Amino acid sequence: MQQSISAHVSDHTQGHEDQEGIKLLGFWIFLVTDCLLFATFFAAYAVLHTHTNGGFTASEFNVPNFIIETFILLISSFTSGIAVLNMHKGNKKGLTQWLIVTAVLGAVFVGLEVKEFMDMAAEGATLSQSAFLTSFFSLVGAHGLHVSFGIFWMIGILVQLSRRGITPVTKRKISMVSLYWHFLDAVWIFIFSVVYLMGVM
Amino acid sequence: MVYLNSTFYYHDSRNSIPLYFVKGDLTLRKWIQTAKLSFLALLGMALLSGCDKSNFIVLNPKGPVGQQELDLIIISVILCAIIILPVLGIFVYIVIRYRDKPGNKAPYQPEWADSKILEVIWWGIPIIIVAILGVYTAKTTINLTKPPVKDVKPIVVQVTSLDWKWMFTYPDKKIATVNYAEIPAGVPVQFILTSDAPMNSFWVPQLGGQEYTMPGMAMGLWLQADKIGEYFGSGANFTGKGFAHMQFRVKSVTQDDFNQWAAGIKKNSPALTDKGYKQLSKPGLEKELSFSSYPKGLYEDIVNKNGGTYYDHMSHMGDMGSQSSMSSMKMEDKK
Amino acid sequence: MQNSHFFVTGDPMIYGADVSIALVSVAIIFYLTYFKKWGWLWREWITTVDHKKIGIMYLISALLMLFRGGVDAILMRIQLAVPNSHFLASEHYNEIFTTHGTIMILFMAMPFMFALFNIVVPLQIGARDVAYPFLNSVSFWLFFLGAMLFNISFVVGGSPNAGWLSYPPLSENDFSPGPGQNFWIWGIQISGIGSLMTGINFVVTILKMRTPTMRLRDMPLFSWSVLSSSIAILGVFPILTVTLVMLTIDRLLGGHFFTMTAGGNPMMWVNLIWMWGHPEVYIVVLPAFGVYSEVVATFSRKRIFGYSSMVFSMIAISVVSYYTWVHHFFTMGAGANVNIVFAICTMIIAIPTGVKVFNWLFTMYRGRIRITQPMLWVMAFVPCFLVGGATGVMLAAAPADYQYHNSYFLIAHFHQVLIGGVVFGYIAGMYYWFPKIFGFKLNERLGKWGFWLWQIGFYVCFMPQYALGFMGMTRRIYTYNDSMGWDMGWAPLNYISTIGAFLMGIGFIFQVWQILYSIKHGERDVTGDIWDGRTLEWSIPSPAPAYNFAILPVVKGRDAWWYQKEEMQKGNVHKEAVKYEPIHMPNNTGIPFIMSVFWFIAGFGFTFEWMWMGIAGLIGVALTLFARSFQYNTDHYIPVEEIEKTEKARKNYGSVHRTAN
Amino acid sequence: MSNHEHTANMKAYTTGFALSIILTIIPIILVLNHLLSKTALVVSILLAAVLQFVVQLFFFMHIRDGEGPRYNVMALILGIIFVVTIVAGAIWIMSFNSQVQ
Ligand code: HEA
Ligand code: HEA
Ligand code: CUA
Ligand SMILES: [Cu+2]
Repeated sequence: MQQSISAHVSDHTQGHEDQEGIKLLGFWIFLVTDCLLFATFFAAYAVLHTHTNGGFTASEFNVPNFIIETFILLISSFTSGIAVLNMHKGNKKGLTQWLIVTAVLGAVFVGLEVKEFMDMAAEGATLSQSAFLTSFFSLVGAHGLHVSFGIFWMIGILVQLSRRGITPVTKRKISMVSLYWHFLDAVWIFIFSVVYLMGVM
Repeated sequence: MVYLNSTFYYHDSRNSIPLYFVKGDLTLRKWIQTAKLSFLALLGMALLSGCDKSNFIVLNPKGPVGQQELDLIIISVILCAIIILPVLGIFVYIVIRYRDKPGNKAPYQPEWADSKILEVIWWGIPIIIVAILGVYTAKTTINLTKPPVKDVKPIVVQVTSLDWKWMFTYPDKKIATVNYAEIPAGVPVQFILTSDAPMNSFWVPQLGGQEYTMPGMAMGLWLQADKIGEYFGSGANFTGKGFAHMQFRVKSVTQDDFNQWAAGIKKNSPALTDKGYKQLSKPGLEKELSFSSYPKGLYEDIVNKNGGTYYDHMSHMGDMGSQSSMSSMKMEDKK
Repeated sequence: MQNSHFFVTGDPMIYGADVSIALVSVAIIFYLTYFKKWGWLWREWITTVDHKKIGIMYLISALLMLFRGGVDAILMRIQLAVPNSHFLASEHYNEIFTTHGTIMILFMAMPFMFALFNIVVPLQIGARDVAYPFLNSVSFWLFFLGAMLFNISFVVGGSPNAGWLSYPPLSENDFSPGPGQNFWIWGIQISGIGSLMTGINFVVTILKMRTPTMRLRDMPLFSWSVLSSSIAILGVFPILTVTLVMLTIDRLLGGHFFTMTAGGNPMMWVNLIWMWGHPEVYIVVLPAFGVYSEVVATFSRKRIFGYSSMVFSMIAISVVSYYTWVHHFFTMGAGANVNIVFAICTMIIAIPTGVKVFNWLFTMYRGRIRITQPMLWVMAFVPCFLVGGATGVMLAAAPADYQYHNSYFLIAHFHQVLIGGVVFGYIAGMYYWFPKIFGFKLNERLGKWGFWLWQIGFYVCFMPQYALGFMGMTRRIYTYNDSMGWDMGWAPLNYISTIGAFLMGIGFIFQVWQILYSIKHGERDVTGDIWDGRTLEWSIPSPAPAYNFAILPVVKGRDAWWYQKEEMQKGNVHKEAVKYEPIHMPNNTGIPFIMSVFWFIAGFGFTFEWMWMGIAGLIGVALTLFARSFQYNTDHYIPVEEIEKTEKARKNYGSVHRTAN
Repeated sequence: MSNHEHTANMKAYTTGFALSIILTIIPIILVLNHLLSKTALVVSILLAAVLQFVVQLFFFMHIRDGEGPRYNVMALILGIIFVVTIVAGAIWIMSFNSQVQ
């Protein structure tokens, strides 16, 4: 009696199906640790943001640029959500298209950020100019690197999707990447608020 | 009290190595000699030096700050002992009583694994002890932020740790010393600490505990010697190659002697110039030095160039003569 | 970086090390080639994803690193034995205490801990594997190659010398140029990422992979300790990663996080590194607490006392340890209020820790204590940790700490908790689970020699250091002069301390001998339950089969195997024919190793500031990740016939799943 | 987890999207027009950010999905506590706003 129950339950836990759920939980925990990573950069920024060494200060940020960046990232978070909706509906074409839109928006975001950094550097506001700029470039750059990584990841998934279609594995991978994308959007909200808005305030 | 002789310090130019580091044969002799001695040490000398209370300089304070810290140390030892010793006793008892040997009559209750009463006891007692110790800790912490005595006007000594030496500047007297400091006995001394090198820690055990010397910051440390004497001081936070040689001497003398000493330095010693400071601040070792004057604003410049401008409270660096005590009061009011 | 400085020169000891490392490498390569073992090494070990084998590799690395760190310790103690000693020059001494501290904590205690995680947890919770076997292998190889990167600094480029937590600005380019400090950063960074992954892996393993009938509240305490330690890992290793990245940015890209110039703030480092560093010491001690709980219960033949408060106190320790980091810099003057809050939080840790001690004592109380090797180490732990913990509480009284800080009093405190708490615990764990891992027991007689030498050596070495602290001796000084040595009384005590270090060293040699001797002569474990154990790992053969459990065990409460045995004795167990099913297992893979080698290459490149090499390494890492993501054949099934064959080979094992009511 | 009940649907996404746009625009307007005192401004910016974070969690990341023990929620709560500790702790300690000893 006991025996058969245990055999049944065990198949459920150790079988393929739940393996994907386990991976998703692990990824979620990873995201939480990633939060702490950003928190540490934030802490450094909070402590060092007045240490400007007589150079570039937070009030000089390019306002239109960061506002546009913010909206682009917000929209891309939305489009990645739509992609997931399509995935649940089993619509591979919609899924692919919306993923591409998301990745492109992400690329535009990164492009704008690179432009912002280059403009600042051209004015002499480089990473080695002051502690403030070191902490600024590190915090915002860490986010930018995350976004760039996300774009490559999406491309990889798109390739797999085209080869294999919507399977439990690709499904899990897409859920992960979209979770990751929303997470990066959430981090950006804080960068936008604490670094940029409070900076130009 | 500890007597310090001057062989402590390097003799000639900086970066040179004292004799006993070079001469191998000398060291070999010393090894043998020490080995012999140490056998004695094993038998008796450890005990002797152990009984020689004066060697335990932390436990033998010569001023109110060190005394308060010693009081706290004693309280904490007692509070810990109250619980640790009985637990050790119980442990020994249990191990002996419940050993698994044939014929052991002691009760055996393999399923007994819970007791509300016991749980309450062993959560409760440590909580009480921690609470008591916490209160004493808080009291002492706050006390030590204030001058040890209220009715005597404090003096200010600025301390700068360098690679690998200590510079003391006296804003009231406008004199400077290296690797030794004199202070008047019975007078609270506000040491104001900074560093023009990696951070160190300023520690004179018999006067009281240490505090970090940090680049760009000017932190206050109240100390006071009750009687005249000479005290061992050292850098306590690692700063690299020459760190092991960063001992200094603090000498407390009567107020008159102190004034005389300062006047003597003013008269007889060379001035510390900008160039001289630059030379002094280069990595290397230094013997004891005295200077009749130092560049105006030297200390403030040191703090500011290392980032002091970013900390508003750091503007009170003691170079305000008699005002210094007031400014430090003000700092306290602020918080 | 000039090439002339590539190889460390100038010191006979280093040449000696160069030569012996070269000789050992040649010998290993010769052995592997001559006996045609390369393929075996690759197939059985390097590409393995079996948690038991990964655990063994962790264990071997940890013992090697204990040796390396121990040699460092002996060298330091020789240097300090007498005043004015010039056995080691200042720079060399500084390198040695830095590598000693770093290696002992990050490359000895951590892998020792992960060895026990890997070996024990799946067996204890009735699982066939960890949640992410692939990631587990990545973690190991990251740790291993990170540790190797750190260790080669001894012969190539020079070792770090700014202390085990490398405070800036000393550790910045201005004061520590060159590769030494970079080795420290990258060695820790790479292995630290591995540790973070292990943390995630074991949290999920414990939450999700338990045999379905095991509720959390039935889980053995060692597994609970792993859970609480892993949670702490998740909470603090990201901080370490970022803090190291910041120092890298300063050193490699000219940033100013912690520099003296351009507004950098070295104090921020102190703050951040201890946010990781303090919980880190509890991360390593919590699993040791878990070991004590298992060993005490087994060898007292009694249920663990106060199970729920044991669990609660571990979780409390892992969370409260997040709020004590400032006690490492009370003397930084962050303010009376800051010091008071953190002093009290620190003392609060003593409360749950004390509760654990009392519960261990009352587990023994009215039990029947068998003094076996693991139990010996547990009994040595109790007094040692009590005293070390009490001196910790003394340190926590902030104003008193102004007098202890950075003195030998502190050195004595942390060795007492690190050795008495962590090392004793892991050694006890090693002795306890050794038969389970290898199928034989370690020789008792040699073990006793090792034990007593360690015990006597420990107290002879570290008790005098408390006194030295009261005499004003500060840490990290490579020498002291005659005046300090004789007039101030430092020399005799230092000499005694050195004798103690040698005794511990000899004790360690006995333990190595013990292991080698027991491989041939050790008592074989034929039952799988050599200690009369209580938990599931003792219900399967030693060593455990690849799939651990042919059928997932059914658990009805704590100490499942103990009660199962009782039932069997009462004759309540009816052997039924069991029907096996194919078991799903992950495939071996070389990707973790290859990826870690790329990390090594990247770390090495950045260490020497050869950007091309660093970036090439990182690209390699990305490519292997990508390759993995396209790998779909990652697992296989063990067919029923094979399971039947294996299970038939075991004769008299009882097995939990055979319960029938 | 993803295989069970889903709160993901077009309506939820659109609502979430609209909310986050609004919560972004409000602080922008407040800042660019200098509408509030400094403290009030900081508080409202942070408030908007936190609200938007909550919106992301519920409307986009589907924190409520799944069955059984909500380990993901627990992890998140612990994570938030740690994040607050790191940032607030660092700011508090590093402010050095008083003289000690
Ligand atoms: C495994 C490692 C480990 C463990 C478990 C501990 C445990 C503790 N440590 Fe220790 N500590 C270190 C490793 C560890 N430490 C290291 C490595 C350093 C120095 C790093 C460096 O600078 O390089 C250090 C430094 C250190 C400092 C900094 C000192 C300084 O730099 O000046 C302090 C200060 O508060 C401290 C306190 C404590 C306390 C209160 C505990 C408590 O957890 C102890 C609790 C246990 C008990 C108290 C015993 C049992 C309890 C009872 C029987 C109950 C009742 C008892 C009482 C109420 C007293 N430790
Ligand atoms: C788990 C951690 C751990 C462990 C196990 C140890 C173990 C030992 N430690 Fe260590 N120690 C630290 C962690 C640890 N230490 C840390 C973190 C620091 C701070 C570093 C810093 O300041 O940055 C430190 C610092 C430190 C110092 C202070 C240095 C200084 O500040 O100047 C000293 C000095 O006595 C010391 C001694 C020892 C000794 C004698 C042992 C012994 O227990 C070692 C025993 C083991 C062996 C000896 C291994 C076997 C060796 C052999 C077989 C070789 C041949 C043997 C013979 C010739 C006899 N340690
Ligand atoms: Cu640290 Cu000021
Ligand atoms: Cu600590």
